Amino acid sequence: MTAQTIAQVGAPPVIAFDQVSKRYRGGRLALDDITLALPAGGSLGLVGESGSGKTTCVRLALGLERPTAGRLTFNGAAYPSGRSGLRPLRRQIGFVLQDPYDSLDARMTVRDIVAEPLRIHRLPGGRGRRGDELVAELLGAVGLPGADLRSYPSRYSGGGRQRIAIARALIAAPTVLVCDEPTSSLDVSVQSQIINLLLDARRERDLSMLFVSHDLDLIGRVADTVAVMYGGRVLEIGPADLIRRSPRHPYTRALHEAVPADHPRHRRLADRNAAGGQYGSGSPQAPATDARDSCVFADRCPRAQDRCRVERPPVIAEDSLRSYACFFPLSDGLTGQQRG
Amino acid sequence: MRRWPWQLIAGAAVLAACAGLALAAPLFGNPNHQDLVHALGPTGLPVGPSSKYPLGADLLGRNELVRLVYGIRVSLTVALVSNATSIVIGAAVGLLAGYFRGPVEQLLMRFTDIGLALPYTLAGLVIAAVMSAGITRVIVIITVLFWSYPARLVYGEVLRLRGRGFVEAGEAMGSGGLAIVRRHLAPHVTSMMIAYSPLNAASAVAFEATLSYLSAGINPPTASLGNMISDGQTAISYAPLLVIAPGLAIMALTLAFLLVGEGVKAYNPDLRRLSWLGR
Amino acid sequence: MTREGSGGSSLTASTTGLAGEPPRGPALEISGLNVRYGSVRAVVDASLKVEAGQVVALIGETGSGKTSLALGAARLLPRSAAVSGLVTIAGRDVSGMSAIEFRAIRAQLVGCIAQDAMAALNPVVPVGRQVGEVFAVHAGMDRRQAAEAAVAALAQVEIRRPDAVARLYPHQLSGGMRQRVMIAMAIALSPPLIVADEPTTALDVSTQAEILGLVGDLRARMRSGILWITHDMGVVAELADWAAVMYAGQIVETGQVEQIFDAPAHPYTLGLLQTRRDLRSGPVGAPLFQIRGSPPAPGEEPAGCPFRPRCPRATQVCADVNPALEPVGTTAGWPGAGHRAACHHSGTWS
Amino acid sequence: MARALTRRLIFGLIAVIGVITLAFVLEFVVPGDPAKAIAPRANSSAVLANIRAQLHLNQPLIVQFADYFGNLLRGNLGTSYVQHQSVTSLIGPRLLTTGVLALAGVIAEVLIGGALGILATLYGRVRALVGAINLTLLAVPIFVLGLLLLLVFGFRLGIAPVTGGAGAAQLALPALTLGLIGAPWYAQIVADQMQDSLASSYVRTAVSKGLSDSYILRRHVLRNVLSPAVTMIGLDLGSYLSGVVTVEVVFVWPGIGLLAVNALHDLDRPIVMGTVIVGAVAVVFFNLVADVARMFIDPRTREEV
Repeated sequence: MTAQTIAQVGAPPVIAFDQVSKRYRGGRLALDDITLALPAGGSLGLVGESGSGKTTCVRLALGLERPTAGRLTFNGAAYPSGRSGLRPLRRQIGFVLQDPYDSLDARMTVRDIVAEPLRIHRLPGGRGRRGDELVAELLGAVGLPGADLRSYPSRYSGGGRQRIAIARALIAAPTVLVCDEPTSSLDVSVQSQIINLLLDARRERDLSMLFVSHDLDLIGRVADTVAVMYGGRVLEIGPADLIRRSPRHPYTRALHEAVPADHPRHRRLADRNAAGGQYGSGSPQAPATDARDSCVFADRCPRAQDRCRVERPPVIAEDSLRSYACFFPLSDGLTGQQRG
Repeated sequence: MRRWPWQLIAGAAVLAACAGLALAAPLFGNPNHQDLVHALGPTGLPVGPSSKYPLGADLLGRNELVRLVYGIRVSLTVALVSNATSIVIGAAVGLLAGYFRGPVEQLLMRFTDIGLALPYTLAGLVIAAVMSAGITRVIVIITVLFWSYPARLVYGEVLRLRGRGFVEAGEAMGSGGLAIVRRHLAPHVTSMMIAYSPLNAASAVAFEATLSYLSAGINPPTASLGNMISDGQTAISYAPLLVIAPGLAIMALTLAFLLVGEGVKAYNPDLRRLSWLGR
Repeated sequence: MTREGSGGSSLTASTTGLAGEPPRGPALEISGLNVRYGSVRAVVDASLKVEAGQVVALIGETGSGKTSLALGAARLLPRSAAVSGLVTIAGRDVSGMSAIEFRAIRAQLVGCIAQDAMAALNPVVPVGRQVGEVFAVHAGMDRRQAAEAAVAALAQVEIRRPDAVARLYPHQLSGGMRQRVMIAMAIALSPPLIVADEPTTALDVSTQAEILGLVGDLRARMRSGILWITHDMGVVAELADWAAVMYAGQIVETGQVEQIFDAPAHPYTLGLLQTRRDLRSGPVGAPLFQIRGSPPAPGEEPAGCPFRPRCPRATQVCADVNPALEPVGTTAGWPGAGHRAACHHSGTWS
Repeated sequence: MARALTRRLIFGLIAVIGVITLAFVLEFVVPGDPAKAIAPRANSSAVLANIRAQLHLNQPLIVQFADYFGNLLRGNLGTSYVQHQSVTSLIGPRLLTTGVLALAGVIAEVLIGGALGILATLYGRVRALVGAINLTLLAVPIFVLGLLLLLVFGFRLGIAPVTGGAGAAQLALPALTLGLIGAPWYAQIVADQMQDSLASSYVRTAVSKGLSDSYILRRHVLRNVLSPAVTMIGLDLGSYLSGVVTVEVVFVWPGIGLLAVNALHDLDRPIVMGTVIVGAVAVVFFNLVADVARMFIDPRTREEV
């Protein structure tokens, strides 16, 4: 089964979205009735393309945004409002953001950056030598042994900066790790090193993890449960390997089929028929997210029928692990792709 | 430490010299002392440059050099004080408006709009009419007119910073509002103001001189580079030094501030420009 | 160049090519190319060939010099870059030409597709006109004809309602649409060589699939050689006939795509392949395969083989001698395949 | 787009009202008795009291302000204390004279500054020289430059007239003064924008299309440089139209600035108020004009909320 430890099976989910919607001031509906749960000790992956709403989920989880509808809970209790109310909750959440060049303050030394959570929550080590040791020890743990504490981020590569961000995320001993595309701006070889750091941290410190990415393969390696998002909605949730091998929602399969092959022999994108204009990105604008009562993927779905355009598919729970929102789901028979 | 850029050194040197002169002003003598016997020639015209009057005398027989030194002292004082006040007020308004959105922001920014809409020199004259001549008047005028531009600059910068990852990270770590302002916003705003203030000081020197020239700043008999020029204007054809000397002094002081500004900009190396064409 | 029948209908109404000569020789041939930025050597003595109608993938990570090589060949590097070495496009020695001389025929010789189409398109000029100006300047068309040719070019890259899209500005288009405009611009005069600098890296996976499909389709119709820069081995598998792997400014392996995937002869190539395979098929939560260490910083040139610090089988010779690009034993490779690698132990990897 | 413009218009109106209130309050703190300004020779206090009553000067400030604002809305700026003519009739023609100078000044600064900026960007050898010119022009106060030009071209060479007046010949020197004072700002903007544009990816694309340098400069670089320059032009036109006081005083150019300066000396409150209001309206108006112009030049600004 998943890596969920026995002790936590009955515990409330660490972070739970209950019919959450988010509409930004400009009228854009970023999230439309999302229900998701990060189980205690477990790991949840959100996968989707740009504009799917996955980053908005991260911003809600970090308390940077408030939902316009629905409820967000942390360990069962509702998210408090206001900075002081959120402070105890935020101490338990460590996070790693996407752009290593943007998430570190260029004017602060590496020591101050990593130790900032200690100073915010007035934990021992905020200042002085005790802090230096803590920071140095943590930097060693993330692959920067002997780093100059007084140096500035500008001296480090993208990978180096992401390691500093991980050290900062771990220093206040959080219980949850939230990662928003932590490696999407890094080279593939550097990505493996950073992901392994995150997986080690999760295992050694028994952290629950919310991991967001547009990379299907990466999500499948990092998260026990995967939620596929599109146009601000969750189209399918399930264990990582089932989502990959036998998807229920046509969009999930389309995503998998769009991933380039493993070997020239299994080449299929470059010869037109397999992916011939299937997604019709020839049409100018992004998917309409305000399609209230219809399936949001209807206008691009190869299996779409009239019903999909007039009625919103409810979320159907196939069993305790899998659910999807589609009137004409794929059955197991159709493997749909030749895997390399 | 990186080598100091030449502009910074040159500018700072000139400023130091002016400051030295300003402090040593009393040693040069009394700027208002009139020596009608020696300073004015038989026809009543001011005597030209000589050992006793290195820059000649002005129309009232006073030593032009002594008045020049006092003029520099006034300009430097005004520049430094009004630069500080206008930038502190402007930065504070910009920082508060940028961080505490909503009613506070609208109120402060509408005041900034008023400041920016004021007809520049005219408003200075109107305020001048309300206050008695002197250094305080000039400092008040410059502060009232100069704070709105840095406020707009800082407001824009704070809005950009709020969207940046490290500010949102600060908040997501649980940092309080004021802690974010103190730890993340203030340092960036400060370094921006350090780079802006030499330009602001240079404009202050020029504007003080302009106000005094329009007799809306520091009026005679107190020596100010501006009113020395307006006094000397009538003698422009036969004693041009009475206009050229204060004019050059103003330029030297302003140029010094500008060079310091260029030096500060050159000191933190932004990206060198690549170009695909051009010689 | 006037196009013979060759099945593919000529893409645009009339293209007056290079005084009527049919394309001769390979689309691109580079030998001994060096690119230097001040003291930093970005490309060291690189040689590469792209046959007509062939897609050559230039693989490498940040700082490997792949972009400097490709843009150096197309003479698109900033003036601060010192470029030397022989470059011939469609049989014409381009590196010998003066800037003015090259500029006159460059659009007919090489089309370029940039990575970030948003930045590579002028934000204040409608996309139609940016495509049309190639025709106006080089194909001797007037304003109206150029506009029509531009709309036709946009249609070629499967943009629906190309006439409406032609009037839009870059920021009004989606990522996929902008990239199609870039492609339309690059193939406007059906040049013998296309240089594409990671054109799908910034796109979503489904948009990337469409662009790869589109390029595959265009490739079949046009006889151009394509030099495709990427760091994604999946894109190489999908599109390339031939591949060249770059590390620290040097080409460390080159060969037919099947050979590279079946029998990689350089540890770095093997590392990239294993990283991707493990990512796609390893168990949930297990550590990912990783190439240990990190690439040398720009300007830092370690003695011997640049990959030595990260190589699991480095020996003394690797520390002393920087291996040259040598043919890999014909037994392991395909007959007469030209599979070459710069590694003292190239035969031991697959 | 309309929403963004109406928002800017409302903010502009608020700013103008703010300026009016500020000027009104300042005017009333001015020492000195306006009644004396109207009838300087009248010696009996009765006559002065009568004048004050006539002008409602003894009513509380708020009432006078409401009264003034009411007239303002009806376009009546009141009557000059000294010249006993309506403020509008006095300011009107002067506005035109200042307008001509403002326009000439802006054209001069755009041409000189633009040329300096383009030279500095394209010709490396000239860059240091242009930098020095910019610094020098920034360092010289406006009236010093004016006097220098007057000294050289007026007195010494006798080319330009030294007497005041608003003829074409008299326009040259003040316009040149404004042009030289503003030039460094434009040189800086043009140089920065051009360097960004020349280093941009879309210029590299243009080069890859085999377009000539001049074609690229004209069709690709210029439009990207225009947008920030237009904003600057809007700012300058607005502030110059409120009377380029200093230049008008130095060259005795009969514009609003000169009118305002004299009015201040004569404590002629309505005129001063009138010029301040015209100034504020000009600043707000031309900022809006610049915004609209920018929307035509740079389509991205159209959607900006």
